[in-house]
Amino acid sequence: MSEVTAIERPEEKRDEVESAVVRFAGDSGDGMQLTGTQFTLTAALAGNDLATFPDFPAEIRAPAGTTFGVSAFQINFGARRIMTSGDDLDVLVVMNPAALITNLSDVKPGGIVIADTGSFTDRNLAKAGYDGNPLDDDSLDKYRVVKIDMSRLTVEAVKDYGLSNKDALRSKNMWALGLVYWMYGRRRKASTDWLNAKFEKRPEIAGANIAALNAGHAFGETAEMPAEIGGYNIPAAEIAPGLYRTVTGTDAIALGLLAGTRLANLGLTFCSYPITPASALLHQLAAMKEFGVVTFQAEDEIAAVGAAIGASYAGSLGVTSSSGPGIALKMEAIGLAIATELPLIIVNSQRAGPSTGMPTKTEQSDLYQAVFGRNADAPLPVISVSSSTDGFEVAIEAVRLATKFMTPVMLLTDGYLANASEPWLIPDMADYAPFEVKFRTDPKDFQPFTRDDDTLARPWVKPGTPQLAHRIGGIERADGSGHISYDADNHQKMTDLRAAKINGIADDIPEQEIDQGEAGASLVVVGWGSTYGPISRAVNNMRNEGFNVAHIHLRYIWPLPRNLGDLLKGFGQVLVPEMNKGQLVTLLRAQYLVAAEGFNKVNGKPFLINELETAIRGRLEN
Amino acid sequence: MSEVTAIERPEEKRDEVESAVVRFAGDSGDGMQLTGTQFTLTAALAGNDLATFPDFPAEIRAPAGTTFGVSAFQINFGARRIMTSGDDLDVLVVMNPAALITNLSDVKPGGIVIADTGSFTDRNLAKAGYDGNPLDDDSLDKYRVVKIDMSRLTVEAVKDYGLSNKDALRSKNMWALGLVYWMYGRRRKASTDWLNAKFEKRPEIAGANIAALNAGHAFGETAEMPAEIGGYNIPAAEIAPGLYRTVTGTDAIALGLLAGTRLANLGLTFCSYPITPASALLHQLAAMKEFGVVTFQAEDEIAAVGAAIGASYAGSLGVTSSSGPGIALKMEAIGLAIATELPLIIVNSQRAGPSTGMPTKTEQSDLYQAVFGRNADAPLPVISVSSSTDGFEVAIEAVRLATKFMTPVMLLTDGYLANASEPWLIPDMADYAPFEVKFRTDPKDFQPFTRDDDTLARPWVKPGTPQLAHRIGGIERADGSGHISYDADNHQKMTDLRAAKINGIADDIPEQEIDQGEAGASLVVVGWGSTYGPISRAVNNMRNEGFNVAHIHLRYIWPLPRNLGDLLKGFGQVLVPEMNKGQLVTLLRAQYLVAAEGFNKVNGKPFLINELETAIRGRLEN
Amino acid sequence: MNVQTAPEKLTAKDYATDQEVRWCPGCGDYAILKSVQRTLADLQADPEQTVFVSGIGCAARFPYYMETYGFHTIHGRSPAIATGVKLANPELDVWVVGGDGDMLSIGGNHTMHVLRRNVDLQILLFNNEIYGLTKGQYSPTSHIGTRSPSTPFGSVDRPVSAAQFAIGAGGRFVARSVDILQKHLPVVLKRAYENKGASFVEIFQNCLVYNDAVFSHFTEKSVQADMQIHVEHGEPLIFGTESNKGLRMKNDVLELEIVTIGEDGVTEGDILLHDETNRPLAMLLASMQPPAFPVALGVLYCDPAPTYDGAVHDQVNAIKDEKGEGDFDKLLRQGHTWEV
Amino acid sequence: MNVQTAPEKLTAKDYATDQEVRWCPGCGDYAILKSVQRTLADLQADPEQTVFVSGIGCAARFPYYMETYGFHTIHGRSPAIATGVKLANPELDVWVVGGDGDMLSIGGNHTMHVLRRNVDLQILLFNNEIYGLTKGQYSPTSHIGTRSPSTPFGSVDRPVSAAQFAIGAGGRFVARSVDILQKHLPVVLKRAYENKGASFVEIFQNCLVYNDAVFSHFTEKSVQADMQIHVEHGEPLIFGTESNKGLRMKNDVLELEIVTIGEDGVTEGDILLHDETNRPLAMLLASMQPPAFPVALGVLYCDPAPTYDGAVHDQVNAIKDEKGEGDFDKLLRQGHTWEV
Ligand SMILES: Cc1ncc(C[n+]2csc(CCOP(=O)(O)OP(=O)(O)O)c2C)c(N)n1
Ligand SMILES: Cc1ncc(C[n+]2csc(CCOP(=O)(O)OP(=O)(O)O)c2C)c(N)n1
Ligand code: SF4
Ligand code: SF4
Ligand SMILES: [Mg+2]
Ligand SMILES: [Mg+2]
Repeated sequence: MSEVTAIERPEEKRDEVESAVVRFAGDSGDGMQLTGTQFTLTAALAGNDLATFPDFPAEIRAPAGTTFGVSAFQINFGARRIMTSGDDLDVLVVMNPAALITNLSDVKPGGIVIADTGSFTDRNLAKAGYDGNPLDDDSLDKYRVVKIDMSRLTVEAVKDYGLSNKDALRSKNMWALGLVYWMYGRRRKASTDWLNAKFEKRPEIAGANIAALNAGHAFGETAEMPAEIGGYNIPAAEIAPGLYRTVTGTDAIALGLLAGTRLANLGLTFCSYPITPASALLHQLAAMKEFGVVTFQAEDEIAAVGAAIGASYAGSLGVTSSSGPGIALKMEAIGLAIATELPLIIVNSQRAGPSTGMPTKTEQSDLYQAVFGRNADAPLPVISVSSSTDGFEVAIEAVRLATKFMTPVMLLTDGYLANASEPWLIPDMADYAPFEVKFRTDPKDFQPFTRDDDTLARPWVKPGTPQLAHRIGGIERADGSGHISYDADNHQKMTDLRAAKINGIADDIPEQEIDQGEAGASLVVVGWGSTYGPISRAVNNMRNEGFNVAHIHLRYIWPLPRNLGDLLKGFGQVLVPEMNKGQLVTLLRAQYLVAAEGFNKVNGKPFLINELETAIRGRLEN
Repeated sequence: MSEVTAIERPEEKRDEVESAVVRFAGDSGDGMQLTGTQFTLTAALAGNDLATFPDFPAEIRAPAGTTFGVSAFQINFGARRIMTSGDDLDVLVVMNPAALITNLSDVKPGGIVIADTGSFTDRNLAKAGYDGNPLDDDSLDKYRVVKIDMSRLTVEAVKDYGLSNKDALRSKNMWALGLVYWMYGRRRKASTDWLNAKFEKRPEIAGANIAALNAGHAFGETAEMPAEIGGYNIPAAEIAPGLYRTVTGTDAIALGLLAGTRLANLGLTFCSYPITPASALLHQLAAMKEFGVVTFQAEDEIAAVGAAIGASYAGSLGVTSSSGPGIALKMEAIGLAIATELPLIIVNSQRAGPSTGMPTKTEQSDLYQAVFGRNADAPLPVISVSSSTDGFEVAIEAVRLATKFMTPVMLLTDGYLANASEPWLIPDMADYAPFEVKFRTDPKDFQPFTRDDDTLARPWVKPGTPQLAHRIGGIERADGSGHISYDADNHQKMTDLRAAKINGIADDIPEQEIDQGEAGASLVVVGWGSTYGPISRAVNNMRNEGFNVAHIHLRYIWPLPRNLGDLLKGFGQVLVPEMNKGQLVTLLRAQYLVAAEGFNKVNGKPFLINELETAIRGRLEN
Repeated sequence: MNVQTAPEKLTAKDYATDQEVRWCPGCGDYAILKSVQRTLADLQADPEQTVFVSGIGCAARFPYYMETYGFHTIHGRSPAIATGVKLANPELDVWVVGGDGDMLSIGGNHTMHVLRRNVDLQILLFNNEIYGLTKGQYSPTSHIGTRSPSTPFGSVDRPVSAAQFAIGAGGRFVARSVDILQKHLPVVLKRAYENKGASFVEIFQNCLVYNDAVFSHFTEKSVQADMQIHVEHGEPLIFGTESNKGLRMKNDVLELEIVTIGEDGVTEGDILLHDETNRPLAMLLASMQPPAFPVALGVLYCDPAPTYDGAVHDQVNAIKDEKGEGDFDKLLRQGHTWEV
Repeated sequence: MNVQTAPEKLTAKDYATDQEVRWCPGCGDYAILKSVQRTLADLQADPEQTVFVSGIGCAARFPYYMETYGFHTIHGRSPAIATGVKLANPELDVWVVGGDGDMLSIGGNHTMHVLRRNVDLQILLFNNEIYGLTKGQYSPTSHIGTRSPSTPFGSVDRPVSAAQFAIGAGGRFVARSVDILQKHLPVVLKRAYENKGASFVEIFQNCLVYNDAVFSHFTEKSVQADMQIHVEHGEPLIFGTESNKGLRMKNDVLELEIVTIGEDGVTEGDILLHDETNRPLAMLLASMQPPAFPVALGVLYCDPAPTYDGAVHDQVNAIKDEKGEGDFDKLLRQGHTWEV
């Protein structure tokens, strides 16, 4: 184990590395999310590509120092394209013993662990479940450990600001940030600007935080780091030029829903009930009132989807959002939207289940529910988001499909994407073709269930339209008139039409493309949703190693792209990694009778690149 | 068209026929269900095998004479094994024009139509949508029509009882019944006994009804029937000896649930919310209080399943029941039962959907919902009822599986089975091995999530048991202790265990047998649920015609019997008829990669034998 | 609520569709349908600005018979769906129709929340104390001892009182009438229509098939005068065949008592005046039950408050006024951005 | 409710599990937990005959901390699940615990029905006027203008009053207390426990993370005396630092007013006595709000009625008595049978 020493080192002695994975971990009260966000911003400004993964505790505010109160923020940033928030850590910063014990196993052998020795008190060690102090024994021998009393140094650094000891310690995260800034040769300006803006009305707080930041930076610069820990340099990545910002999946979906309704020239009525990790979307949209967005926090999920259906009936676009258990509650009402053929979007932020499960952990286990989870023959299109930024495009597509085909659309995202952020090349809305909704206004030959020849969609009529008063409902409707009908042949016909309408969407969506590799490769990895990053990187790595492997990633889960069957049949093997017990794989096998094989993991965490590489290698090396 | 003539005919001149299909149809107020039930009873007493299909109007009490107010009851009875209520009708009795117009198309060419001319008034003809009187033109030429003024003859027959004209007419159904009794040489005693008992306190009503019954019978006997309509004789079927009664699917499930809980030595707490066609089960069990059955009509389906879960938690067997839309609402709570591993039975009486759909029409379209319709990886066993009497065995099996494996069990039945009745060889409960539940009482090493090695079931503990106080819940539970756990590996392990437990049921259930035909036949028809009757008859007919076809009928939908894959792979073709758009077929294709083909129908009616024969022939004759 | 006058004078018939009405002959729902159609004609309500939303049940068939926009939805959820309609377009006149099962059993929660939020719509609860459509099971309003297919030995649960529930839930307009009161009901419906906010109207409705005459002890012609009290704001609470019975507060104990004018020195001046803005009074009136008391009909409570849909849109508009109409390009670029 | 005495005298600690309590430090839930444990110890309740059932929310974590049987279920459904527990085993003592979101938002309907049915259990509603667990969205009890992540510009919907809702729904026992009233709360809990039937207790609970001090205008030490009135059956409704303020009925208008004893000739004899069996009074007390009125705490309403679970089992037993214990073989053979 290394000790902190005091060797002066000129700044230019920086190693260039292609990318790095850094995680800040500490108590919920330590401000780790803020720290990570600042680091992210600065990495982006330095031109790196990046991906982040915030990890909140399940408890609101767990007692300080406990393992279940640990909050962490991970960032993978680099000079190349970054696909995931990173498998294992180059640098782990821990603000207390609980953060060390819960995060250590993710550090690479030889990786750097920076620990605040000031917080390694007997009390905190006990709370974390340590018998002795791991900084004092040989248990950390496989890592490069930097032991710094950040607590003391922070208090020292901010002593001019007249803060209580407790308040002074609150800048500790900025001290750590300053140090890591130094390690990667980062500029502090964006963060100091942000601190000044945030604490405009409390300049002493701004000052203290900046002082801590500078002190941490100075600590690195002025040579108090162990010899073998140098400064690193991560050059800018090759990134398409343009204006960038970071977005989480939630940000992107919120913006995409708004963009979609603008392209459709529709009002947006967003009706939801809070649930982790879906609530963030409600929060985002609730703040967009100047765009005329109406948000409604209903009494429960059923009322939320009901109100969304009512809004669509009234001529706005009803959108509802929840996570697995809440989506389950909505299914009966979604059946009504299917029966009455009204547009509706259901956003499902999947989380680990069954039942309450692990609300703060990610999973992709609601595909079955999305495709099959309703009473009777009740098909609807299901589309999925594969990265944080992708949410924007997918949300627009959901609006387009819902309004063009007069159907509810299920949009699948997950807890990982909800919180993870990526840099986003801000789109120019002029590049998007509008798809304005044409409400029916012509009374001539109007019938509520006469269909468009092409799409099989029925007309959408705003109540209030002269001469078009009509009635619709959930009892089977006569083809055309929409009157209640118990006629045997009519039910057969309407069931067939509903199925044909949804199947017909396959002709409206793009054919499936291969993301990487060649058609007919020895093995194709088929993914959907947030596994995009790790699969993409793993396949890339394997291809670089010379393996004949390809990657197909599905946006459209139902209906499947019409060329997919033929495409899949051409590959030697089909491997389907999912963060569930094997759901897409069931669909593919049933549809195409291809011997697709599942590769499954449900531990609440995204796939590691490494796991995927091993799986691919295992299937190709035999 | 034939006219009623007056040729005297000795009773012995009866043609012997193997089976016949008779339907009584009239206004909701005409007592058709009673008539049918009486005819059924009498056929059973005559030793025929039989199957019935009552068909109620969707409206409670539609205005008299309308087409949507028509109520009908069909019975297929014969000297051979009867598998269905019959494709097309040998005899249709219509009490008014609306009954004629809505039922005529089901009559065989050359079949007999018996019409009450007294009800073919201009007003009734208009209500039914007739321009002229079909009894007076040539529109019924392909049938043998018996025109009788039953109304007048009934009033005549009962005139001694001092009833008003309206009340007198209420016996018209008995007049018709008497006539049909004569046609098939049936004894009237069971019906006259029943009438005397039913109207014990109103002897004038009993007398009038009996007089009408006798008059109808006498009408046939004393020769007023058209020449070509003879009396028929349908001998007794070869039926296993024993004591019989008729049961509907609902009766059988109610009795089976009670039998199952008695075998398990458990209380039965049945919690439901009314919905067609599931309500009848609630009604049945509500009347069984002397058996200690507790029934609870909850405020909605969610409360119903919730209370059932609470009851199971407290050590009784919680059972809930509904139809598609109500089952959808229960799914979130079923996830809780899966997570906490409590026994629970969910009976789903499927009906036509989506949404409200056609509540009074049958369908098998909730298989997807049953197998896949929950958030997250949430497997549970699904079993299905294939005939009215089968409900008894399947309900017992549901109790056995739920308690042995500590799991919710979904039991699928449908609207057809709910109402249709069959003769039932009353079982001797001594033939059933008890499977008494062993509640955990031993505090030694007790943990709520320690599993049985064999079944992987966790222990069931009754609250109130000394020294076993513990907590369970829907957040992921630590293996063993059941404490809240967000641990990654624990979630993986528990998810795997939950799946393994349900998959393990495949080792506990019988291997799949072939119902008819040989393994490796050119084509196997794979069915489930209430299609048993028509498939069985159709396959039997085709085999008699020399086709090399087999029939497999699944009771266990999930997990599937462990030999099923191999079995299916041996057949030339696999045809899966379902009253849905193809759901079991998806499961079979995904599980076994066999090129099973769906044969689907969703018009709210059971398959016709004929349709199935055509489908089989089409696939084997090419 | 927007009263928009249609070009030509509409009659009750203009609000009827061509669909055959499919309730049991003699069902109380027919009378209510007639009253509603008459009321809309009296108000000259614009059929095309009018939406009837219902759940499932016999009562919930209502929209099919109204020549307006109509949405027959799913069991219990009509208040929620109607809330969405008003959120998307507050200009529409929305009527919500359903039975006691629909709105108080499965839908009780949505009813509570639409009331407390005070969404601007009219709720017509057809209370027949039974589940008609599903063939006669008892409902949460059925009196104890109701024999029904699901309670063959009589129900044992205490019923909920629709009006008291509505008041407790925070409803600002609570009224009552009876299907066959063809003069009274339209007046109540008009008041409901005129009230801005959630107007809750309980209509006692006879299901002659499954619960015939369950209200006859106060609805039969012969007992109406003595078993009904028609309350009117500001008027004394008088009833009885001879209009000489009245309600008075018992001293200090917060209980009503019946007194007879002209007996024991009681004069009309002693009789309590109905104050429809007085919530505790409304609660007392709502809890009166025969035979001890007459059933209170009319507007028991009306004390308007701002509506939810109004407030939602006011907030949106206020923010638009404050921040200006949203600039989407700016929104896309909000937060920290950088140029590559 | 069965008070079963356990062999040895149990202390509050005996009702605590070994699980680390995971509420935010300083959360009002801690105080409530302590009160409940103390109450059970005072009552010497048998832990093994006791079941805590909860939904989801911070409050709903409660069962994990009670060394009794416990079932942490799903959001909003605990009253229904608890009903099932009582149906299967009426001997168990069941406590239902949840937050304002759990029991009044998603679970409002079940709360209503468990109250009107009068299932024999105790319902503890921890009202913090916020969704704690999901990080601070407003709830149906939040006052208008509540800023929260889902209402960044302030909520616009009118809140529901838990106690008024419970009374309107037909609850027979409605009481209130405050997390930090460590003397008052156990007394109320004991009354709830002793009441046979659904006992509804609203506990004002401070969520210091998302809604800190929302009740401080009546819970802070300095204002308690003037802003709280602790009601007790048969006792005059007196409050105030100097115990000289009291409630009186305004003449005839069914409104309460505050009077000062010793002023304007008011004597203690003029003060209204609390009658916990008087429902309209309970409603009036429940609706009092600061600053005009103090908040009424204690047992606002208690008027026991037969319990649902009791009646269900009585009916089963009555039928068994009448018909004899069911003979299953006979049942199998019931109706028309025939021998082949
Ligand atoms: C989710 C769901 N559960 C149950 C039903 C069955 N159902 C339809 S209407 C109804 C109750 C009808 O009673 P009420 O609302 O009082 O109306 P009424 O028929 O008496 O007018 C029920 C239980 C359904 N359609 N959907
Ligand atoms: C079906 C479902 N919907 C939503 C949620 C998310 N959820 C959990 S607790 C909660 C509300 C918590 O508020 P409250 O009941 O007042 O309890 P508190 O946390 O304030 O004690 C919500 C919305 C869930 N778990 N399940
Ligand atoms: S069942 Fe009752 S409520 Fe329904 S239509 Fe018939 S009479 Fe009316
Ligand atoms: S969030 Fe609020 S209610 Fe929840 S534990 Fe923390 S302080 Fe308590
Ligand atoms: Mg009703
Ligand atoms: Mg709360």
